[in-house]
Amino acid sequence: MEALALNLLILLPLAAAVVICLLPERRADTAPKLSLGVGLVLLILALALWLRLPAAQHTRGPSALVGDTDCAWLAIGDRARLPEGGTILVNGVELRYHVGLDAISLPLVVLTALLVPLSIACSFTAIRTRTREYYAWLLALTTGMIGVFAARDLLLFYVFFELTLVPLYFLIGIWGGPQRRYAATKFFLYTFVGSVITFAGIVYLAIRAAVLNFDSVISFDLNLLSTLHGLTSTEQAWLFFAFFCGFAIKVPLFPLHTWLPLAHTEAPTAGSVLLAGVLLKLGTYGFLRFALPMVPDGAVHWATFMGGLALAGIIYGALCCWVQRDVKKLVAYSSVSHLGFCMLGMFSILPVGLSGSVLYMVNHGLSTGALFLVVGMVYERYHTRDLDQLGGLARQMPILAFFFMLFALSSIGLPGLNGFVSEFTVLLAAFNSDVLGRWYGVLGATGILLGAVYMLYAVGQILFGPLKEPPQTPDLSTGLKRDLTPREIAILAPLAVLVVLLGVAPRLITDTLDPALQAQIVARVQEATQRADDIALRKAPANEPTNDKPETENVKLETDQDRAGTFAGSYSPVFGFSFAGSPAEADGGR
Amino acid sequence: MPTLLIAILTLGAVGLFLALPGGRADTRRVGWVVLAAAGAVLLALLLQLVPGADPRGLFAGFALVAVFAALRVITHRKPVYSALYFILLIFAVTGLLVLLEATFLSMALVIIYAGAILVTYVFVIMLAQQSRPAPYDVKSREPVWGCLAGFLLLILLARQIELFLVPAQRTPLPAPVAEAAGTIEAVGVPLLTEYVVAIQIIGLLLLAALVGAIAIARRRATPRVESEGDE
Amino acid sequence: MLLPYLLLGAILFVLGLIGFVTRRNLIIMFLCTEMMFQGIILNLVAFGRYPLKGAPTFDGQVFALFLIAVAAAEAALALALVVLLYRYQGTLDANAYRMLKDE
Amino acid sequence: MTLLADATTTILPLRLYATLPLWPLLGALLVGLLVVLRRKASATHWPVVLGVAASATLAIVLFLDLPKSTTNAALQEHWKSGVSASQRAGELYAVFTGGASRAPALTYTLYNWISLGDQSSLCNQHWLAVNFYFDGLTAVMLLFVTVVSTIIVVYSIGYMRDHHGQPERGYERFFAFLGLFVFSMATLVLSGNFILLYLGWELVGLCSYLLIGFYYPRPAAAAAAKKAFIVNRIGDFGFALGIFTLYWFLTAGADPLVQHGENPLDYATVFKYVGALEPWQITTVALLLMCGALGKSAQFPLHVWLPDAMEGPTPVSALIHAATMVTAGIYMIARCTPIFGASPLALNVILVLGLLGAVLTATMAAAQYDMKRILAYSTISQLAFMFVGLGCRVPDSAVFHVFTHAWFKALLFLGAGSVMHALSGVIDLRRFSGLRDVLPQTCRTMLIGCLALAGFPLLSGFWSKDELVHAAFERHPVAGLILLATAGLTAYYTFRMFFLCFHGELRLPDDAAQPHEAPLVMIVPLWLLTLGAIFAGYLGVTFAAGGESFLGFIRPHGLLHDYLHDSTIGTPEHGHGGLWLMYVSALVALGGIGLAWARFGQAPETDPDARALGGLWRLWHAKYYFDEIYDYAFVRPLRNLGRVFSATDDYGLDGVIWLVAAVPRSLSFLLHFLQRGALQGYALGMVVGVAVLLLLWNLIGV
Repeated sequence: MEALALNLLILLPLAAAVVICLLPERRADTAPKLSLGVGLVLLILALALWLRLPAAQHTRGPSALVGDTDCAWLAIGDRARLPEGGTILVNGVELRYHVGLDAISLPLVVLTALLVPLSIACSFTAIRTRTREYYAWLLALTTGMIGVFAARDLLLFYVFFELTLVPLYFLIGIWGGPQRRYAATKFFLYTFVGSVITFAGIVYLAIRAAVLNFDSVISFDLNLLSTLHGLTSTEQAWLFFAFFCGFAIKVPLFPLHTWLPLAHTEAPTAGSVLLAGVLLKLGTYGFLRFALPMVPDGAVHWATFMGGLALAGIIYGALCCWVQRDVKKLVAYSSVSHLGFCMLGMFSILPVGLSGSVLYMVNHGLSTGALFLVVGMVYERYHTRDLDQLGGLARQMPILAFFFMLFALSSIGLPGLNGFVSEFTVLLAAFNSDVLGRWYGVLGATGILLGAVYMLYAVGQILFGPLKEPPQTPDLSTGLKRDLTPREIAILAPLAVLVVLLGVAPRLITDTLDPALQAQIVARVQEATQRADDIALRKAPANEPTNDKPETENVKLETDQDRAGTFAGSYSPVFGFSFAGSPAEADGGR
Repeated sequence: MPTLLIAILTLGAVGLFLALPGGRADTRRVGWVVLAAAGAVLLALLLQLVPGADPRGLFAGFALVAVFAALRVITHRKPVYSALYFILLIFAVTGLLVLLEATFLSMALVIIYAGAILVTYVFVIMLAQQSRPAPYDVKSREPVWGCLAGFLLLILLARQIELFLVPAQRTPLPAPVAEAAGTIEAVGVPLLTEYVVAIQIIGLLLLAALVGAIAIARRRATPRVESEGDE
Repeated sequence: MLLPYLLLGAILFVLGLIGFVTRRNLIIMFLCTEMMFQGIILNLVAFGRYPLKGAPTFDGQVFALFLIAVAAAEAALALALVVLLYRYQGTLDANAYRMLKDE
Repeated sequence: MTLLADATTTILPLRLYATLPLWPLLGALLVGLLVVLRRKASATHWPVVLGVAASATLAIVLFLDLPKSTTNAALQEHWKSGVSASQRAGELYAVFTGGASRAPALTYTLYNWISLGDQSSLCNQHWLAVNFYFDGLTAVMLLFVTVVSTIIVVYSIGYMRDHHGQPERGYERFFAFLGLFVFSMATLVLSGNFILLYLGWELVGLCSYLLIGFYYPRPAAAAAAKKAFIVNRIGDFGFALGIFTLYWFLTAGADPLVQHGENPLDYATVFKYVGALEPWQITTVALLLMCGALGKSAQFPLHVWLPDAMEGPTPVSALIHAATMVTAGIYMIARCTPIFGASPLALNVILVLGLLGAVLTATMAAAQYDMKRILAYSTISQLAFMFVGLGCRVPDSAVFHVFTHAWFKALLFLGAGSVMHALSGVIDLRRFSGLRDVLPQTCRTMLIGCLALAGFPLLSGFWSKDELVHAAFERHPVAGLILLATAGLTAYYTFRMFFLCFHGELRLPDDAAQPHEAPLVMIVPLWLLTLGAIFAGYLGVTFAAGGESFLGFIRPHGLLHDYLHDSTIGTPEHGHGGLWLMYVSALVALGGIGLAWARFGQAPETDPDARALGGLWRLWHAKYYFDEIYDYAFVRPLRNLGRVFSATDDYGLDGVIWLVAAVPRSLSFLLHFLQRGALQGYALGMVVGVAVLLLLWNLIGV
């Protein structure tokens, strides 16, 4: 059942996207409702999986997977017949469709499943052209986002990771602001170039893993790669760099962030919400899930550098915020600052920092996503986001003012709201970290000061002061009211509730998260820290073949020399691709 | 041999250049003479290479017809004739396929190509028929570069084929194929077992092409309408 | 035995190529692509009949069959396009269709 | 009821007292609900009034119910004796860990809030909990916080209406924020660990922001609100670092001080282990924590926000910026006596900052015309007195002064509010005078408030201030003299304000329609506070006939000091030998009042001081140009840095990206000439390409 739910979670939006594309012209107005329905179904599914998590952890250990699905997807290479029938890959590359959610990815999936219906609902009045396409892209994006978090196979992760680019490219490029083409292209190229390098790193890592494990089949399995031993420290440093290229751009870390403000400014509200709420987390999640456990020595080696970049991002982003006139750009820069915190916590290499970092991802998704929603609602009415043209809206729109204030306060880490818990733990970790150290904590803490400065500047400009409205506004022609409509309140209310709830009860997440982090990541990186500490005494760690593949003949990998004379060589095709059907058949009795 | 081959092919290139539509009628005639000379020498060369007595003459004949038909297809100024020469080419190739003991395939070729595809072509040509030869049929486009590049490619291909067949030449002739060679059964069994997925895909492709062709042809062409920009 | 067929195939292929490049009539151009297919079909079947190693196989013929199918698909689409284009501008001159150019 | 009985627990369950902060919050939420249900505004104060009153009731009961924990006399000795700080710290540590000698403070844990790291391994299980801590300090703080708040909330019912009794716009919002504020302050005071303290700390900052910005359409109010929050955050920054440092020192290393199962930031844990830290560590922590206190208590150099905060409605000024919120800094330092007491350096810094602040702000107060601003500066000055007390190791006296100050300062603010209410919002002393006949009740209550502030004998301010001055003298004569002089100045400026307002001829601003005495709902709270201003001081003194006593019947050190004994552990006994000082300071106060009478008794229209003091007066009037200095020294540079960064982003970083992109772009520019749109041209190119590849293959001979 869990597996079914998870696969539905991944594939249902894609199917819905296709259906919406095929809707006839005269039924086009059902597209928003249909996609909202799908979004709500996703939310229910995600929550159901979330509820199953504690039980799963209880019975199957801290890194238990909910909705584990593992089947062969693509296998390229030589196959051998098994005596009992069926074939097995003995030499080549194996890509699996392996999905499952553990305590680290599940909060993010729930976050995604929450933000998707909200961003669908917020587009009802904002999107008036090419609606079917719009919702189809939005749902396709959803598949990508959930798939990324659910993937347990590195290549599958990469596929979903790239899959998120295309829908967002169109969402920005078609329904964006005046500079949308440029913004979309910049966003696409920027992130794509980085992730290509990451892809090279992934492939290298997988090949090396096969060699180190004496395995002739190249596998991208997450568990396999996360428990790999024997990579040299130079390799790890380079591999970390490869991961860095893709993920740091996505996060985005200072100085690679320049695509973000533009993309946010030009994107439609829903695009901004999902971009800030979920897509930026792909980068941080990538670091946490892959860079840390797969190349722990590399991560430790680069930790101070990463911490430095994170700090630079915190301060730089915050100061940039302060002088923005476009409120959306301001919130975008605040994301740069906030994700700096997230990275700072992660590279403190302390349990509390890692836990805070994941919490930060969720919290940032909630509060910044909500801020973008609020800004979008203001924009829909006033057709401007210029801080100098707006003012005193609190009197016009008290409900909006309430929500805006709440989310702004959450964003600047007011205790009692969600932002505080993660910010505090992250800074505490940075401060206490042996890898980073005091000054990282001190400088990072200036972020809480600067955060208040810019956020209150924005709040003050928009909500306070004498009333300022651009001429001929608010534009209520689309059926909006002066203050928020019930639909808009319904969009913001769940976020508001969560903002408070996670502020007073962060253990809703951390109780399951902490053991999972400990089992999967903390242990790995702390080993590496130890190694870095007694580098003089370092011995090559023992090779522990941890994969449980059946021991068929260990065929030597085909080398370049063997491939040299293919034209004159064997005529029979070496690579026959097979579309493997059922997992049992392809696994060959695993 | 290589120099000879290069010389022949260069000659062929010059001939073809002259024979392509565009020049005056007499230069085209000169071109044909040159082409014929080159073809003759090449044929002699090829025949030298074909061992055994029996298929030699047949091969030579079919090859000659094929090359001649091909040349006419690309040099003729009237599209209808080009299409008709193409049918000739098909028949020549069919003959060659029979020589290669691919009887089923040869029949399939005739039926599909000559029977279906070319008929379509002829229809379309009729549809776009103009009273006088169109200017674009009379004058060819960059014949120098085309011929040069094409024959350069041909020379290189020939050299490559030769290079890689040299060791193969020493091997004895392959055993004659089985009785059922080239029959429907011989081709059909692998087609429906080993290549079953591929054939499904091909079927899908054909279907898609069909749908696409209908979709394209149904569209009402509105001349020179700028695509809708939302900038 | 293989060589003459391969050479002949190459000649047909290249002639088709030259035709494609030099002739301006769209229909002739597509006809030339069909000619290139003929060269390749010949090539494939010859390889199947006289493999470099081992006994003759039918793989070449099967591939040729696929090729024919592809050619048919291509012809259908191409001719539909040609008809459309002819309706669009009243000419079959390839030089008249330069929409691929960067403005 | 156990009034300091020798019991180990309270009679009523702690669970009940732990709900104390929740009632006002509940009230605030109810107001929100009423707003959602679109009830009429005029009755929306009830939930908050009841909630705050419930809190106040609980606080009074708690004050009566709190058991007396056994105090270790040995500790007193350590503090009084002249042993070095580190030695003392070590012994303190021994005393704390010795266990039995000190009754454990009562703690009630609600739930575990934030996990600190690895919960799966057994050796390292730490939480940040939501727990409450009940001791004498808490009880005293809660007592005045909730009671004064209740009075002010009641007063607001009358104040937040216009002349026709119609509620002002935002009436509901105001009461909701007040409820939220009392909740925050009570949480701050009740919290049992530093994180919950920080929560209250920030939440009162938030409420202050919201309430100062209550009249948000006024740009000045919006700016003041922002300023208050941000200046507070500067202090909080230091405070947070202090907490981090504390956590680091307590948990760092292979063998951390904090043991398994102990929550590292609980007061109980911290105070247990703080003695084992190195002196430099304690000093670091103390100085960083002090930053927080500077911000929250508006002490020099972070005092700039408080005067601006007077943009809020007057009850807010009374509640937040006089009686309660600004006392949080004093409370925190008093609470952390085990930390601060072990760091002489930190104490000295506090002392010096306190002295500086007291003098600076008192002089500023003497040159203002805005009644509320005068009171605001006076608040800062009085808080600085308390800082001096904290720096002189008499936290109990500081808290005593906090206690008395709350009553009379709230009274003064509410009195000023009454004046404002009568004059339709005019508060500039130059525009009116002689109001004593128009506002008789206000005038009388204000007079008592002013006397209390000035340190008139037998009123509450006298007792507490005198203790502080005495402690300063004991510490160093210069400090004592400075404080004494400031006390005189306080009396002077207080009565300058009083005379300018109530004496002289009746003058009214043109736009004030019909000045009238406030309604009963405002007058009664004024009189209640007046009672407090008179009698609150007697909780801190003992009646003792004859002998060494002031005027023959009163001796310092009373019930309140007993209460604070355990929390501010190690405070020396005092009151002995300071009697002469009481007479001196009484004289000084009278002198200040007399001087004010001489110069302002007739409420002259032009300020005699301005002429007499010239440039110095202008400097005072301009608040020593602190705002301008800060603006030029910090705000503008930072904002310009932001501009530079933003420009860097647009041109620098993006420029680099642009340069990278320029390579393929220029290449493609060159290549685009090849793109002529002719299909056959492309095909030809392909042919040539394949040919070249083949040629290469041939030549290289792969």
